[in-house]
Amino acid sequence: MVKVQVYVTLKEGVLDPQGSAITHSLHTMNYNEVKSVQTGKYIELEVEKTDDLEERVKEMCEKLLSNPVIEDYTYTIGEAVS
Amino acid sequence: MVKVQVYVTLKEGVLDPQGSAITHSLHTMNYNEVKSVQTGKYIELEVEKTDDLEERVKEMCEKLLSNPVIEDYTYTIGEAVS
Amino acid sequence: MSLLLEPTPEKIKEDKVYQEMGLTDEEFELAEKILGRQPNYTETGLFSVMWSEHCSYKHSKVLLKKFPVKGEKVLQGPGEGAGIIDIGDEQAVVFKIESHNHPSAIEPYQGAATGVGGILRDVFSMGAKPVALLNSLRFGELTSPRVRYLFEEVVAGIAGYGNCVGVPTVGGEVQFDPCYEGNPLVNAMCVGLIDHKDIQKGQAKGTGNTVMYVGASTGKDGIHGATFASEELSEESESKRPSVQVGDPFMEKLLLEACLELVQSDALIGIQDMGAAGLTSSSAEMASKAGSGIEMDLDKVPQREKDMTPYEMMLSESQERMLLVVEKGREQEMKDICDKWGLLSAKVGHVIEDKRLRLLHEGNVVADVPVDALAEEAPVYHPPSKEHSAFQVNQQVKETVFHIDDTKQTLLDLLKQPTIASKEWVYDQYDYMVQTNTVVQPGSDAAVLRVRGKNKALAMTTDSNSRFIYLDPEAGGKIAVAEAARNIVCSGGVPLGLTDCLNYGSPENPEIYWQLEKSTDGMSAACEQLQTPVIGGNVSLYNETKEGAIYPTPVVGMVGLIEDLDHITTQSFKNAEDILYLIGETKPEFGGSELQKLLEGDISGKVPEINLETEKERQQKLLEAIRNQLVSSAHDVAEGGLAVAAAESLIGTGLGAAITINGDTAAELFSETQSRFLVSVPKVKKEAFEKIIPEARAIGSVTNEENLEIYSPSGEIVLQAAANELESAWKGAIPCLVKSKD
Amino acid sequence: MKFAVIVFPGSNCDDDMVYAVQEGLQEDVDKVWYTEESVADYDAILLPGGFSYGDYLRSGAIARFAPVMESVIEEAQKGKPVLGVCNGFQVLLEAGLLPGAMQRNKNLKFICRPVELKVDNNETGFTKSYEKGESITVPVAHGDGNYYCDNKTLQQLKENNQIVFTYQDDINGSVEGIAGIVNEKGNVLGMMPHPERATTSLLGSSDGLKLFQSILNHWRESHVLTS
Ligand SMILES: Nc1ncnc2c1ncn2[C@@H]1O[C@H](COP(=O)(O)OP(=O)(O)O)[C@@H](O)[C@H]1O
Ligand SMILES: [Mg+2]
Repeated sequence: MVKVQVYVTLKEGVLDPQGSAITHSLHTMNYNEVKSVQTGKYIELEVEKTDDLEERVKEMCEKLLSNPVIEDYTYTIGEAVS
Repeated sequence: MVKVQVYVTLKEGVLDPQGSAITHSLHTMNYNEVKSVQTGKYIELEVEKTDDLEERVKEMCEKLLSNPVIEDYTYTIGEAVS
Repeated sequence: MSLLLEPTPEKIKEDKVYQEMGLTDEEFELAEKILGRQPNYTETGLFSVMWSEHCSYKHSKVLLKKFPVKGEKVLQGPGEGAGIIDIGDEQAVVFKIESHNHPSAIEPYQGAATGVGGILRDVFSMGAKPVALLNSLRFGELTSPRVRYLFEEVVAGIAGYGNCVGVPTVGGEVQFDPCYEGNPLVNAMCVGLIDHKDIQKGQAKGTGNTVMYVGASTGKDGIHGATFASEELSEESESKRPSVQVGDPFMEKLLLEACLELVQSDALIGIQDMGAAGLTSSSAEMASKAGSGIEMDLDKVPQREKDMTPYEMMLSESQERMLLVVEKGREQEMKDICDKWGLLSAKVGHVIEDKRLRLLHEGNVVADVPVDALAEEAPVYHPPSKEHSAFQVNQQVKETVFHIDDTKQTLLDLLKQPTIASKEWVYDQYDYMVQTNTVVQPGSDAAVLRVRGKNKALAMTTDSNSRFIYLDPEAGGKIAVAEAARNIVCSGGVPLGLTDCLNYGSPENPEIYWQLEKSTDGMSAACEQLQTPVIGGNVSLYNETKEGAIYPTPVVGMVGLIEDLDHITTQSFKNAEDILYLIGETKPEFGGSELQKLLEGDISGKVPEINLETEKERQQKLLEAIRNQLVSSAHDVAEGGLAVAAAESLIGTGLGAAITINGDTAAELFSETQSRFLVSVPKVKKEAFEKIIPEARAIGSVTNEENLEIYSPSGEIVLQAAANELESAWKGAIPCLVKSKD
Repeated sequence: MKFAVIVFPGSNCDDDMVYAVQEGLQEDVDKVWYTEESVADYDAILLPGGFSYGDYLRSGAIARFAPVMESVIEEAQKGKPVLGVCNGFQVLLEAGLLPGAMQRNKNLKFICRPVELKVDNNETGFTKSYEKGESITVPVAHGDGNYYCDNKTLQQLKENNQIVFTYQDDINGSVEGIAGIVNEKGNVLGMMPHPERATTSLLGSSDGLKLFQSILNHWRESHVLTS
């Protein structure tokens, strides 16, 4: 088994209303040192190791895990676990 | 400025309906090598560097960015950037 | 593109840069003539968006002029954000429908969400409180995974936006046909309530008055969205696509509340939302309508991104923004309200006497264009028109005679057709109750909302049967309006007027232009006859892919007034032993019907006839009977014919029906002959009812047994089905299709 | 009796709550803006439904830090009746006035429909006008109504009789079908279904009205006793 971590973030220029709301809230809580907040998704997969692992992870990211119209993704493929 | 990356995931034992839905979809798309999926949030902060940076980041995570009843968090504090 | 990289005026002409923005050679020449010089990059952008089909209606203006737009109660016809109709008590109803087809094809969730946002702003910029949302959706067949994705995401987007803003989504329609496969339709309608005294206009009056910007900051999203919406969808559009606009319903809610407070102040002179072509269209239109001009300093525009050029700021379609004109010296009053709601506001310019749109940036004049040229003087086209080849072919097709062996199975199959099947899966996701006025929830002919504090209510619906319109645009156009009015009447309302969204293929194709012409002729005739003026609408052309154009789909959004809460009627049966009446005789008319589609896999032939006088008379009489409280339930007979109408009326009531038919089985059960109603009437009201509608034919009664029984005149069973069987076919169809993955 | 309806940016059932008190009870009610510092002058505090702060991050997470909440928490601790409906419930959870947390509905979709509830506890100041075990129809409208708590908390809820309403059918995946709970003292009620939407049969049900009547009756009783 391999642990795959996928990070999905909004493409540059795409509005992130959630990020703005969090920034605003942190400011009212006096965390004024925070200049900006970007929100995204974090997805952790447990995958059986195959030869074309990376290729298939990419495919999953493009087809399902991210929405290529507004989102970018990155991933890391971890060490094999148990 | 420092980039802080926060990952919020569900506590162990808390059901993740979204994760199950993604697993299911991946299986119907024939990615049967995927055994399980956990979803979470990824939050990126741009923060002015202060001495008590880490402490304050922890606070923000505990007070606002995660809900300790169901969520765990981890963070990484990046290199200072421009 | 940074300012330094923008092509020079010479380059724009030489390299025909304007063509990429959607201007033709002739249009560019006209712009040069208007300016008396060569337009720079920003100015070329202004012309291109304002002269896009989406903003200028250059291919449809001539046709729109034919719609009847006047009526005793019309307070505002086409020309403002939304139309307004008087409903008495110094109150009025405000409504409008708009398309968001192209954005939804690319990014269905955000496309649909921002469509809802846009139509809400059209209504609250008139000063009205939005009280209801409706929609009209068209997709390909749910058997395709891409279509299922579009369907699920569009519905989620509508829900996500409307629910958050707190305006109930109370009705709409969804149909499925292969012609929408690559080009779904997403039309959103908003209905608002207003006191006469609060009615606002989008006008920039009074030289020296201040132009204020309120709401979200301007980003690079949606640049050239209006132009994009004015072209066919192709593989290229993927790459040309403007960066997608993401909706922020929370911001919209704040903007809505702030606007409702702003309009209470007499410091506010004019207000308009920044919709398609954003800052450009709002400023040019407000000035043009007022016979004035506007000068804006773009450095003052709140910007989300660094180094935005004038071109980008003017063409951005960032959502949740409004432009105000405010009495000079009273800007602070406006700002205070915006501050309270946590909204950005900025003085960005002022009204000038010169009828020009003049833009400053970093101290330079970067555009100086006559406002009328942008707003009013777009070229108007009279494209060639040619009868659609399918029309004559279909007129010649012989009526098929259908012989149905298993009537029950046919009925169940019809109930499972996604177009007929229950849309609960959809409206379960919409908050249709917030504001606590929804008396008739989604699922009946029209949604009904009480007017709080008064003994009256509003009925509303969206309708269109594009199969009929494809086969016969003129008759189909009449049917679309008539059916909307039937739905209003069945719920106890007088139709007040309508808004329409004209969804078609490319008008540059003469056969499609012909469809536009004929169907709007049909609609106009029906509007005249039924006294439902058109108070506004929207045109969406170029709905085609390389597989071809969509069926012509003019969607009708109609609102009616129910004068007494006691008149509210639904389609559901109420009491056992009520007498069932069918109003209107039935003929074997199957062209474009659900039965034909089911059995033959396609549509063809002549559509059901429609006689508008008969239509009007029956609607009036039915309404009279309802107002005299003689009717327990009323339902128009539409897709799937009488059998489907009866099934829909009994499902979920714990009651059943026993009906005797008289004539050809297929026709009696499934024909889609127009202007018919299925009505249930308490026994004691029989005489009074028959006096008002003598031609109504008693066909049976509501029963206590939970099943549908249909008999021949000789008493033989023609069809028998248990209510729960009907219900599970009807309710299960869409959830089942959505879940199936292949 | 004087009610406060707290208005956060993004609340959208605030007016409905006001109408429920005005039309349903004919009692006084004010909308109290989220920046206000005190709600001490009110006899009961209502947190309405909606999407405070767009429900961004987590429902109720940001609203919980609104200035007015300090006073709400204080009054709650003093024993004043506090009712949170839908988003209001989520705010109470985030604020720690009630145990547990909300997750997305198990079908991941927003659901809006009238549902059948069971009144499990009719001994609170919010439910005295109901019968124990009574079945009532009240609408829900939420995307995040899937109530979660760990086993220990669940045991406590049961032992203290804190579960007030349960769904008759599992609509959203909530632990044990929980639709509404009170705090240990019984003066803070959070519930996902909207009683304010069920105050007249014209809109389909008037079963929610008894909840407001209970609050009023309870207040009158204690008021008579103390004065
Ligand atoms: N199909 C139509 N029927 C009647 N009026 C229409 C139609 N399409 C557009 N209009 C009217 O033309 C005016 C301009 O429309 P539009 O540009 O869509 O308005 P907006 O700027 O609010 O989007 C509006 O008043 C609208 O009601
Ligand atoms: Mg109907």
